[in-house]
Amino acid sequence: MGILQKFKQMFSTVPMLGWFLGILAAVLIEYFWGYDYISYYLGLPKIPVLFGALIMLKEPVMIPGALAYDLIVYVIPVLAVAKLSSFITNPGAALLEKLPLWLSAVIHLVCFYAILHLWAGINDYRVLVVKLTLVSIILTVSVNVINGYQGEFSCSHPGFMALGAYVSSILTLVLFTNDKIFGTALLPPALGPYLFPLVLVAGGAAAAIGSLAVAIPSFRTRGDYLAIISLAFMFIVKSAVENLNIIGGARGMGGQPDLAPLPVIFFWTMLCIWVIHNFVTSILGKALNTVRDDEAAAESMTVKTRKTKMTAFMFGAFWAGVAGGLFAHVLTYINPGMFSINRLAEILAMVYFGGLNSIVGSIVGAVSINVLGEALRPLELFKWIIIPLILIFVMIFRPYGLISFTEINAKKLLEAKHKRQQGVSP
Amino acid sequence: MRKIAVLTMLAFCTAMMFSSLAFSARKTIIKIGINAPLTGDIPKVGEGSKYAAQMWLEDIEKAGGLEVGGKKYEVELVIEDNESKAESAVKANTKMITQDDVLAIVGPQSSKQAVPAGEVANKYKTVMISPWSTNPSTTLDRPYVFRGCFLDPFQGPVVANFITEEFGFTKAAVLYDVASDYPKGLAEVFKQAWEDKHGPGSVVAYESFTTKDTDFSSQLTKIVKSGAEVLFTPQYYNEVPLIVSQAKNLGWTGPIVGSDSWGSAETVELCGEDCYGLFFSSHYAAAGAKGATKAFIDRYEKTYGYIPDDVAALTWDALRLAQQAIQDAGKLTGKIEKDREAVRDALAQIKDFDGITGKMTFTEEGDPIKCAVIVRINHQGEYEFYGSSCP
Amino acid sequence: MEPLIESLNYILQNIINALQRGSFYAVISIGYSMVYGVLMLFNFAHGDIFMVGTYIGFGIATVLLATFSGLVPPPVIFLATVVITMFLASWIGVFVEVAGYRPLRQAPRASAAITGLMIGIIFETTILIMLGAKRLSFPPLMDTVNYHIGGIYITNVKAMIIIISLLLMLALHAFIQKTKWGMAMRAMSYDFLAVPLMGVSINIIAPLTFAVGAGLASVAGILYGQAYPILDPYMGVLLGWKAFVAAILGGRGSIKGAALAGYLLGFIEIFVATVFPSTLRDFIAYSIILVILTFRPRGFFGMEHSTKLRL
Amino acid sequence: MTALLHVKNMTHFFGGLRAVHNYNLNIAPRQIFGLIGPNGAGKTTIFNLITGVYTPTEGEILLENKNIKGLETNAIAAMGLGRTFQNLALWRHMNVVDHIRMAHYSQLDYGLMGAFFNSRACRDQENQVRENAHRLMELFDIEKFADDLVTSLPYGAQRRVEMARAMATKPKVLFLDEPTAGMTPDELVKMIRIIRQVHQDFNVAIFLIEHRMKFVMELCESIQTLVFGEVIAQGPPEEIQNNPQVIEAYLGKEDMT
Repeated sequence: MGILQKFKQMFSTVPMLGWFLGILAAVLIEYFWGYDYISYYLGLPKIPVLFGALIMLKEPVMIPGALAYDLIVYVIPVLAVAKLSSFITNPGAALLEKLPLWLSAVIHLVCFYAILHLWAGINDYRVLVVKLTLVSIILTVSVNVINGYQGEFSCSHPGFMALGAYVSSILTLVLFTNDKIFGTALLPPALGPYLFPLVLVAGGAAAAIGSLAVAIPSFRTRGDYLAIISLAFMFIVKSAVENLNIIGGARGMGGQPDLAPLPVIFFWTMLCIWVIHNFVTSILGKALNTVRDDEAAAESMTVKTRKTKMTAFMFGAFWAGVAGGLFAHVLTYINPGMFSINRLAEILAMVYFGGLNSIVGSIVGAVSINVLGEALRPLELFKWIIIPLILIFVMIFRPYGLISFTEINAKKLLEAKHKRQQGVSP
Repeated sequence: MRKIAVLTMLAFCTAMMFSSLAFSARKTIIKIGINAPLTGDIPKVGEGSKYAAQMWLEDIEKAGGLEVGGKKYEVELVIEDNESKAESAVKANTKMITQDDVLAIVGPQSSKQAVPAGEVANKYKTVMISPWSTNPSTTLDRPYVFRGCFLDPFQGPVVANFITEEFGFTKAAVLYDVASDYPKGLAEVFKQAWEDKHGPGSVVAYESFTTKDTDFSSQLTKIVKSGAEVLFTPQYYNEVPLIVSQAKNLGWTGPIVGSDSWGSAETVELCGEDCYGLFFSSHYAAAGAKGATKAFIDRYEKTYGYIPDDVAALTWDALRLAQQAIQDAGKLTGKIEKDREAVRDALAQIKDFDGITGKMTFTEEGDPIKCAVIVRINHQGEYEFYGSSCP
Repeated sequence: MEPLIESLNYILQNIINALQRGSFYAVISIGYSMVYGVLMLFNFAHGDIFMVGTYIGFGIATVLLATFSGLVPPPVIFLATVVITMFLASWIGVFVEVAGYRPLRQAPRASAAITGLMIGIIFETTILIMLGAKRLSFPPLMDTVNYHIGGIYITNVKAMIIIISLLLMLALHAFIQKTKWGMAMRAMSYDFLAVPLMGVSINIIAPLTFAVGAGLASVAGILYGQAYPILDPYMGVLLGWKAFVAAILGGRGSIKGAALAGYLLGFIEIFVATVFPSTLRDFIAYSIILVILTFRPRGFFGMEHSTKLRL
Repeated sequence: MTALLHVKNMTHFFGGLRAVHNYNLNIAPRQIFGLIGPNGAGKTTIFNLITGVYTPTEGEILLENKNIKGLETNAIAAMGLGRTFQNLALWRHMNVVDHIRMAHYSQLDYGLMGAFFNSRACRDQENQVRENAHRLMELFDIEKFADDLVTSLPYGAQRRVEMARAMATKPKVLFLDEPTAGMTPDELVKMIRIIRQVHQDFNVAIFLIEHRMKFVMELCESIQTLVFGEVIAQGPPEEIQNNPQVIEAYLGKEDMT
């Protein structure tokens, strides 16, 4: 405890910018020396892709090597650079503080993306994992709107996702590719990247419209009954898609153009987080909480509960649709089986693991479940014992999830941390 | 602070020391990726692929490595679980190609994973051989993707022809899983082929269910009522016994015919006597096999305790194809991109490859031209060769 | 006259089919419904408890058949299998309650639901690790005899399934109505707090409820093994979700409702596939459920109360 | 007398059961009006009928001469009918300041898009609401709890949060459902003071249900007595206090605090 406390105190003067600089240093070290020198001398076959987790589980003899790699490439540079550079990053952060918050946040995000891009770019497998994780973040945050903020138990998200995925796939296939089923491209494929946002929005809108099938009964139906309505909705969407041979039915639909590179997905993820954050911290969004905690009181306090419920569903479904669209264009293949019970279990796990009523929690949940899922891959079957066990422990010790009822405070996150604050904040 | 520094240094040194044990200079190792469904809906398929691959590796190791261009190389298998999910198969392929630097990939088995995974393999210009995927789009327009089996559009007519010639029936019923890609595709092809032969409406009942269903009584009642003479059901080994016994209990007396998905030893084990005397089309017939095929079957049975499924045999063939292609490539440069391309070219050139599931030559698309076998389940519960049909 | 009789037979045949299918849904969803009624929990592990119960039944049946076959008449073996399996399986239920749900009694219900889901996955994986990927075939506990009565086919197994399910439900009904434990359960489904006042601890009632539910599920598993004799570790997943639908459709804590909804689900599935093209079965079946709930938002026997997730 | 809130011949049935019969009410601006009656007399039902939780079977309800019968509760509330609840109806997972902010819901018009993209209108209005919320919290002496979860507050403070929340909706008539239930004498005195202050500062009429006679007698200008859904007496406190019917039906049975 003592060491931890000391440790924490030591680094309490490092602003976000400092951490970025530290990570940047680590990534640069990996980029330039990772393959040729460090991993070579440590006897590793290659740069360990997910901090060495895969290789450690597969070949225990590599454990020290992989750990040493992590230490040399990540831990030491990050800590050292972050700490040592604080004399320059703190004034830097102070300078940024003078700018409007949004500008400062955008600058930070751009820095963050640049580092992420560099890190992921070392290996395409990393890129794929990062892409799917970002899509999961959108999905998880959007579920949290309904299951966390609004407190329903909705099981329909795979259905919403499927709607978004199929609608956006059909659009891109019709518009930008020469497809067997839909004929030649209607628009020059070069336009694809520019119109892709519209395609995603269309996918989201389709999901939002579909969500009315769940939202409208929700005026009358409460809690548990809504859970089965939404479950029925999911099965209906799946069955409908299976029966539509024009879009491939059970065979699935492939050949989507590769319109979702990392920057695009990153942009949409940040947009999603920003919009949902705005919404849930505004009074209109807080109305969701009032409906959850006491609907009668909400009504008496002038809250339009029907509109609120409808908004929550359509809003959550919209982002699930966007996530579905991105998902389809990352994998460039979808089939109805992807949007079924398994997906539902995965989504629920991410949301409840991360934390209800919290965007930060959802991000944590999505990232941890995705990374765990990948990192434990070498364990094969045992992975499916370890992940559930972790989840059960989290549920027992933190019933609302790891980080619940917490919102992002951008200002506090980005501010400069001067030495004199040390005494004030423990 | 000092304590931490000292600790860090110590940890670092120990790590260096330990890892020197594992240390070996980067030498060229031939890595073959196996993308198999070890968990998920069809773990048995994954197990078969894994076992076949391990047997293959054993052979190579016994020979002291794989000889390419006069030099022996160590061979390593990278077995990845795709959880029977498409996105997992894509991840597994990406990982094997970009992280593990595999030279070629064998798998995934089911089309719903092979189609998206093939896209990845093709993008990274890495040879992928799917042993079991019969969906045409797996290899379509993908020069780097091959398969080890025939396609649905070939198998459907084979079955239709066989039934017509063997029994002389004109009215058929089909029962298939609408949510699963393989049965659905094959059911459609069969229906088409049957109606081409016997005129529209000759498929008198075309019934479906959904994956994981176990009760087919309403569909079978419909089929019995429709007056069909034969029932075609391209289902997997876990559904066939249920379909057969329920059909019998509902008064079905005609023959039931299946497809290559029946070709698991478990079909008959689970089904018992109900299945004796039924026919299905397949890649190979285990009972009465000769030569290399028999050797493979015997060895597999000895090691793992059961007769290999067709998946195992096809995986074996796919691995041997990959091996052949690597050897044909002449020499390995150690530059993985170049070697992959050489392997691809060599694989496309292979003519009349003598596999245990038949002779194979690849078409432009990377599909083998090979014969289908009609198998009869005899009264000892063995899969007996009954006839064959070649394109 | 001929076609009329024929179509009448056709309908009757499908009613029998639906009764068999519905019996499973009913028995399984009753177990689900009991937990739901007493503890207000979604027991998402129930489908997998059913699966484990079936595997236990498989083990017991195999052992008993190997040792006593020929020595004892088949009905005795059958009965012994049922009794032993029920006993063992109910401990699985108790285990799930104690390990997974008890620590979460004060937590939001959704969290408990997730725990259940995870316990289910652990069960599936454990079975897969222990028994391998091989599917198992449930040994027949009696010889199938197929009766052909005026155009209708019915096997003795089918008849037995329908009858035993009904008997089980009646027995359960008596248990709930007549015994002290049953009454405590009923009381608890009215009011969570009333039971401690009656001098019965929730820490006894809750595991008991799980035990009864698991016992029922395991009997359903044995019957299931007779009707659909192929076991795989994931067999409980879909059934579990369908039981979830039936239990809630039936109304909170209503055994009658759950049974009725179970049969209804069986009938919907069978008859939709009979009347419409069977490819559309799920689509139509779930649309019917959606419509039912839109117009009857409290299920069949649901009590007037507004339950929200206790967040 | 021009009534602010006017209820005429309101009757309501629950199933076949008549809960309220021929109920009439006139509340003038700035009037404090009391409703007393034994348990189960239908007092809260009357509140719920007027505030739109239930729609009365018969009768009419006018607020400032506009019909509000049959409107949704939130619309009625937005028109100027604020209320508190008998058993606190606070939002368990929300802190105090958010409670007060939430009650400004109907006064916002920046729209959903404004909320999503944090438009200028949204920021301006939200800031204004925040200011107003702090003013209200100061007034009700709950400023120090601003960032605490309501469930962690002492009981009296929770009551005050509810009052402040109701006031944030800018009501013309404030309905108080047993505002002193479960309070200690200290808190009670504080409550009386707060109600007086609210009455003065906000210019509202107040309609309250109460059990504690002393409290009603002290505050109200006019009182109705309800028994089995029917008004048996109406008038100023002294009159009610001495009405034999009231004494028999109400005071005789319930013990008076």
